[in-house]
Amino acid sequence: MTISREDILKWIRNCAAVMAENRDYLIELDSPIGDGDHGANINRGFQAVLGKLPDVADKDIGMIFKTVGFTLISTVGGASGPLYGTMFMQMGAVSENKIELTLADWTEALEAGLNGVMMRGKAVPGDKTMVDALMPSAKTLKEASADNMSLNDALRACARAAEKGVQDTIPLVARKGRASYLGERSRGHQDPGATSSSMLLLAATRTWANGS
Amino acid sequence: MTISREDILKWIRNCAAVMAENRDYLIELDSPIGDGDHGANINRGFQAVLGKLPDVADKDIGMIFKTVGFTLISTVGGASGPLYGTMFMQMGAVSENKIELTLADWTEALEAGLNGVMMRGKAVPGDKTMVDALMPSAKTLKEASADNMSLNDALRACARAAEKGVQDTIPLVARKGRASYLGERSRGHQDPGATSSSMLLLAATRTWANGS
Amino acid sequence: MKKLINEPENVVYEELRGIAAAHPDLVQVCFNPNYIVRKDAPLKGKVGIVSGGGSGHEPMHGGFVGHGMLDAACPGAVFTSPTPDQMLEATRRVNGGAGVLHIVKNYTGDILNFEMAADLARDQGIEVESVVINDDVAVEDSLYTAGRRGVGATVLAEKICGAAAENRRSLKDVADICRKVNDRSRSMGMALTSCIVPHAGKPTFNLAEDEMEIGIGIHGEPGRTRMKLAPANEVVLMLMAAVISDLPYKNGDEMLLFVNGMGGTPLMELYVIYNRAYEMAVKNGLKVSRNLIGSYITSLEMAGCSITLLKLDDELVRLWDAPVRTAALRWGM
Amino acid sequence: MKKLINEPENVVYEELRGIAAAHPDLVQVCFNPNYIVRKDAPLKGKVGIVSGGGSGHEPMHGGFVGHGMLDAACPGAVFTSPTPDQMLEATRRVNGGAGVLHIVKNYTGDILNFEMAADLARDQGIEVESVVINDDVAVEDSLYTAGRRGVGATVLAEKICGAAAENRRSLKDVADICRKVNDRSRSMGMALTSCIVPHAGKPTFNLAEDEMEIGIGIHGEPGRTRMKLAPANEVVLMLMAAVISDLPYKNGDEMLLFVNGMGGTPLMELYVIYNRAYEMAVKNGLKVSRNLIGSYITSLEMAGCSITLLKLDDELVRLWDAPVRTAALRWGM
Ligand SMILES: Nc1ncnc2c1ncn2[C@@H]1O[C@H](COP(=O)(O)OP(=O)(O)O)[C@@H](O)[C@H]1O
Ligand SMILES: Nc1ncnc2c1ncn2[C@@H]1O[C@H](COP(=O)(O)OP(=O)(O)O)[C@@H](O)[C@H]1O
Ligand SMILES: [Mg+2]
Ligand SMILES: [Mg+2]
Ligand SMILES: [Mg+2]
Ligand SMILES: [Mg+2]
Repeated sequence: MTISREDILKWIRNCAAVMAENRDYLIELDSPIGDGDHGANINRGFQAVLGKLPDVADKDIGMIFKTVGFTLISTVGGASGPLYGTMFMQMGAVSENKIELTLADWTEALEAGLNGVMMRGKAVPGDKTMVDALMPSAKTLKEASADNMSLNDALRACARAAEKGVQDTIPLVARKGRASYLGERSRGHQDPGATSSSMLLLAATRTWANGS
Repeated sequence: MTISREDILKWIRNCAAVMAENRDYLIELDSPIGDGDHGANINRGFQAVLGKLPDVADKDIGMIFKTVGFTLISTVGGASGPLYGTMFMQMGAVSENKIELTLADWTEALEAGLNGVMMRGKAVPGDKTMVDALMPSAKTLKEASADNMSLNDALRACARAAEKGVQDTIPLVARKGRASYLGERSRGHQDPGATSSSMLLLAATRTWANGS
Repeated sequence: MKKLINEPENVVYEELRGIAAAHPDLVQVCFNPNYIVRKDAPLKGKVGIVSGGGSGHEPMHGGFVGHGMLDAACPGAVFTSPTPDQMLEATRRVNGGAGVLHIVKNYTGDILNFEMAADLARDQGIEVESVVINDDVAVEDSLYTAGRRGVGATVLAEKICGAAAENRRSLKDVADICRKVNDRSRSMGMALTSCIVPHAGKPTFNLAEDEMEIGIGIHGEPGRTRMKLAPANEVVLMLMAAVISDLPYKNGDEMLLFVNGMGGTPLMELYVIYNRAYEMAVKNGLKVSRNLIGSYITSLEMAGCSITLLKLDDELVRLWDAPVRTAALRWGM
Repeated sequence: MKKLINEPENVVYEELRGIAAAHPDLVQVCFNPNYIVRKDAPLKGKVGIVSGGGSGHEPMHGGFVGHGMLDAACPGAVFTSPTPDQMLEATRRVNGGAGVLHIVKNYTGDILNFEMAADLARDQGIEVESVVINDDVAVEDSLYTAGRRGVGATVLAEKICGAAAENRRSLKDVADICRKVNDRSRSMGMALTSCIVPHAGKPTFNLAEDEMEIGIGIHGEPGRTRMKLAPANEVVLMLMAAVISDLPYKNGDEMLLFVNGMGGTPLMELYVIYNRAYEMAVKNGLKVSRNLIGSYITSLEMAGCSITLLKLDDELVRLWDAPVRTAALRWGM
């Protein structure tokens, strides 16, 4: 079972829908420990991505991811723009010339994306950032790949890992991003970037696990 | 029965007490149709007057009134400062060299004070200003004088007339002072300056009618 | 009451001490009676210009004392016009022998106190002219009432008259120019929120979350009408329509457009307002060749704005452009 | 939400149009990508200075574009750092051959986006130096976190570097001066109220009537601690004590004291704050020889203030005093 170019496009369109739906929720999460814009930022980015998709609908998946990344970089701003932008650019770099992805390809892409985020943002797990959702997801996928799990099961495990990562950010004291200014006061709040990351992964599961 | 210099000093001290007591009430009246400072203004003035009284305690009543007037002018500001200042200056002008006042003298003083206010402020009765309290009071005193009423009764009638004048400002549309900017919206509110005027006259009645 | 103050009764005093500490190169602050005076006053042969009014409108007037604008400013208590002894002392202090102009905003308190001060100064042999500013179209222009308030045009008149005085124009000339500025200016203001007079401790009026006041003055008074909150473009339409229809202008007239914040309005919003006001002026055939955007005549922390239009001519443009150096308005030096 | 705006998503666009209409003599406003650039850019042989950040901090940075200060400013969405394409275009546009300095406030978003832009600009052969401003003592200075925020010192650095660039100092020199300003500046801020991000529609945090936040940044974020409301003098004590104890200074040092309003604070209160801050500086043996008082780096309509101290030397004094002509800061020309 593989992920086709059509699946990828569908996923990205679903991401845009999920971000529009959760715009206000993400703003709310970003208010007590941030500046209340994460939902607006990421939604602005994905709406712009929607406008770019038709141009690349017949290109390879690498090109599609890079276009998403480039569009996010030039429309999101804030911390999450360059981070998600870099993530998709890196996912694109390892998906060059591919028009479908195996579970191993998707695992490699997500790992590359995570590494891009960490290289750019210099956050490590436990800093209370999107890394706390992305890292366990990538790890889970990798293990699933190694275990020859079905794509369906692997995606489900990955989404669960992301969701758990999000919950695990709650007790953390932030060391990176805007929440770090709050010191101890950042404890007890869920990280908005980790939340949006887990939404992206859940959207992938919903899109592909249903369709497969 | 006459009003002695001591009575005058006592009255003025009582005025200061009444203004301190009613500071917040007068601010409240000045808020919906003014700028919320009348109580602070007039209280600031009379507290300054208190400080000046010892210097003139042995001077004639004319001098005492002029000192009150001058002190109000230089400490109250706003519209009410020059108006009340002029009122006391004019009361002083007709009380020169007197060390006690008959009912006729007091009537003359109040009339002179009212004329000073009207000359300076150019308000006429019905404009919703302090004139609406002072004018009926002066008129009542004059009639009482003409009727040879007792000082006690005359003062009581005067205070009642002032109080009625205050109530009569409520339905008026202001044509002078800050309330005039509101046009029709000034209707239904009691004028703060008329209120403080009636407080001055009520204080006179309380001071002298009790003491006489 | 959320304010960065200590005791309400000390606000004006502490503010004046702050001004004295901040701008010793520009002004001297005198106490008892209180006034802020140009450091180099009196200037021999120059008309002195004195203004004043209640505090709470900062930077007006104290922030406008300096070269090319006011010679002295008299601050009263918050929203309370100053007393005649302040204006008298300031007038004596800035008289360089060419007389003194009093720029008076049309409020009963300001009028009466300045009137007394002018009488006293004249008694002391100082030539004094008074010009009353009354540019607020929100108020009916009537002989039988207190008439229109002085608002935004005051700032423009102070700048322009200051330049004329700096050019050593005569007292009569400077007063005539002041009247000209007033005649050719119209303003209207609005508020999104009330403000809290420190000694009162609570808002002067209460506005619901979805209401605004149109036609306010600068003392936190309620306006002519209360309305449902409207988008900025509709607010501009109301203010500009009132100003333009009252102002005697013709197609192609050159204008100064002044968008003023009431104290609690972010500059971002003032530019949004300016954007639409400028468009409307142009649409009405006006040529906006000068502007001023910022919080220059305020009502404490009130959120809101006012719009002033001044019809320019060559003389007014020259005087507007002339160098000015004050704490709040500065260019050309 | 009470704001003088139209649709929240159009605020920045309409504001930029307003700036374009208001200051055509000073700047040009470019759209898609958005940036504000000096009208006469590029200046041959002059180091170009570019800054930027989220909108909602006005007049920073757009109000500081002009002679003697910034060559270009890149405004992002409200409280959201701009995107690399904006900085790249601005950098290309102001490059007069002597290289371009990026003045970057230390926020993850600003850092990352400017970093990408600088990389792209270098790829295109433009020499770019970046200096990060991080003067906020409210935040712990740590290698393991995002570190201290850039706040008030940004305004001072932009003015001083602008003057140095105007003197045709080299890119290395201008960057060194920028680092010097940053090293010698410390700031701390506080809020009486939160603010409402237009697209969020409600306050970022809720403060009770008797509470304040100490140690805030400039994005409407809550601060380090929430406290009971205190009189101005106590607020100044907290801010000044934190700033002075962090700043390496000795008796007799010459200082610039910058009292900044957060957007909704009346000027009257800033002078009350200045009064006490000045007294405290003097009591601590500091010589306050320059100052800046006003709302220059703001958080929309937030009520509150910040205090910045910059330790001066002859070079910094000379550069501070040099002529500047921008919409928000102007003297000497
Ligand atoms: N250095 C970093 N590395 C990884 N993620 C980060 C970093 N800094 C911030 N983030 C993520 O970005 C999110 C905030 O994004 P957003 O609100 O859009 O940007 P900003 O903080 O500039 O307003 C945080 O919740 C966090 O997950
Ligand atoms: N022209 C006038 N003639 C008589 N009284 C006036 C006039 N204008 C105002 N007043 C009185 O002054 C009162 C307001 O005084 P105050 O609040 O102290 O001054 P201000 O209006 O300057 O704030 C009004 O309530 C009114 O009674
Ligand atoms: Mg954010
Ligand atoms: Mg009043
Ligand atoms: Mg008043
Ligand atoms: Mg942000």
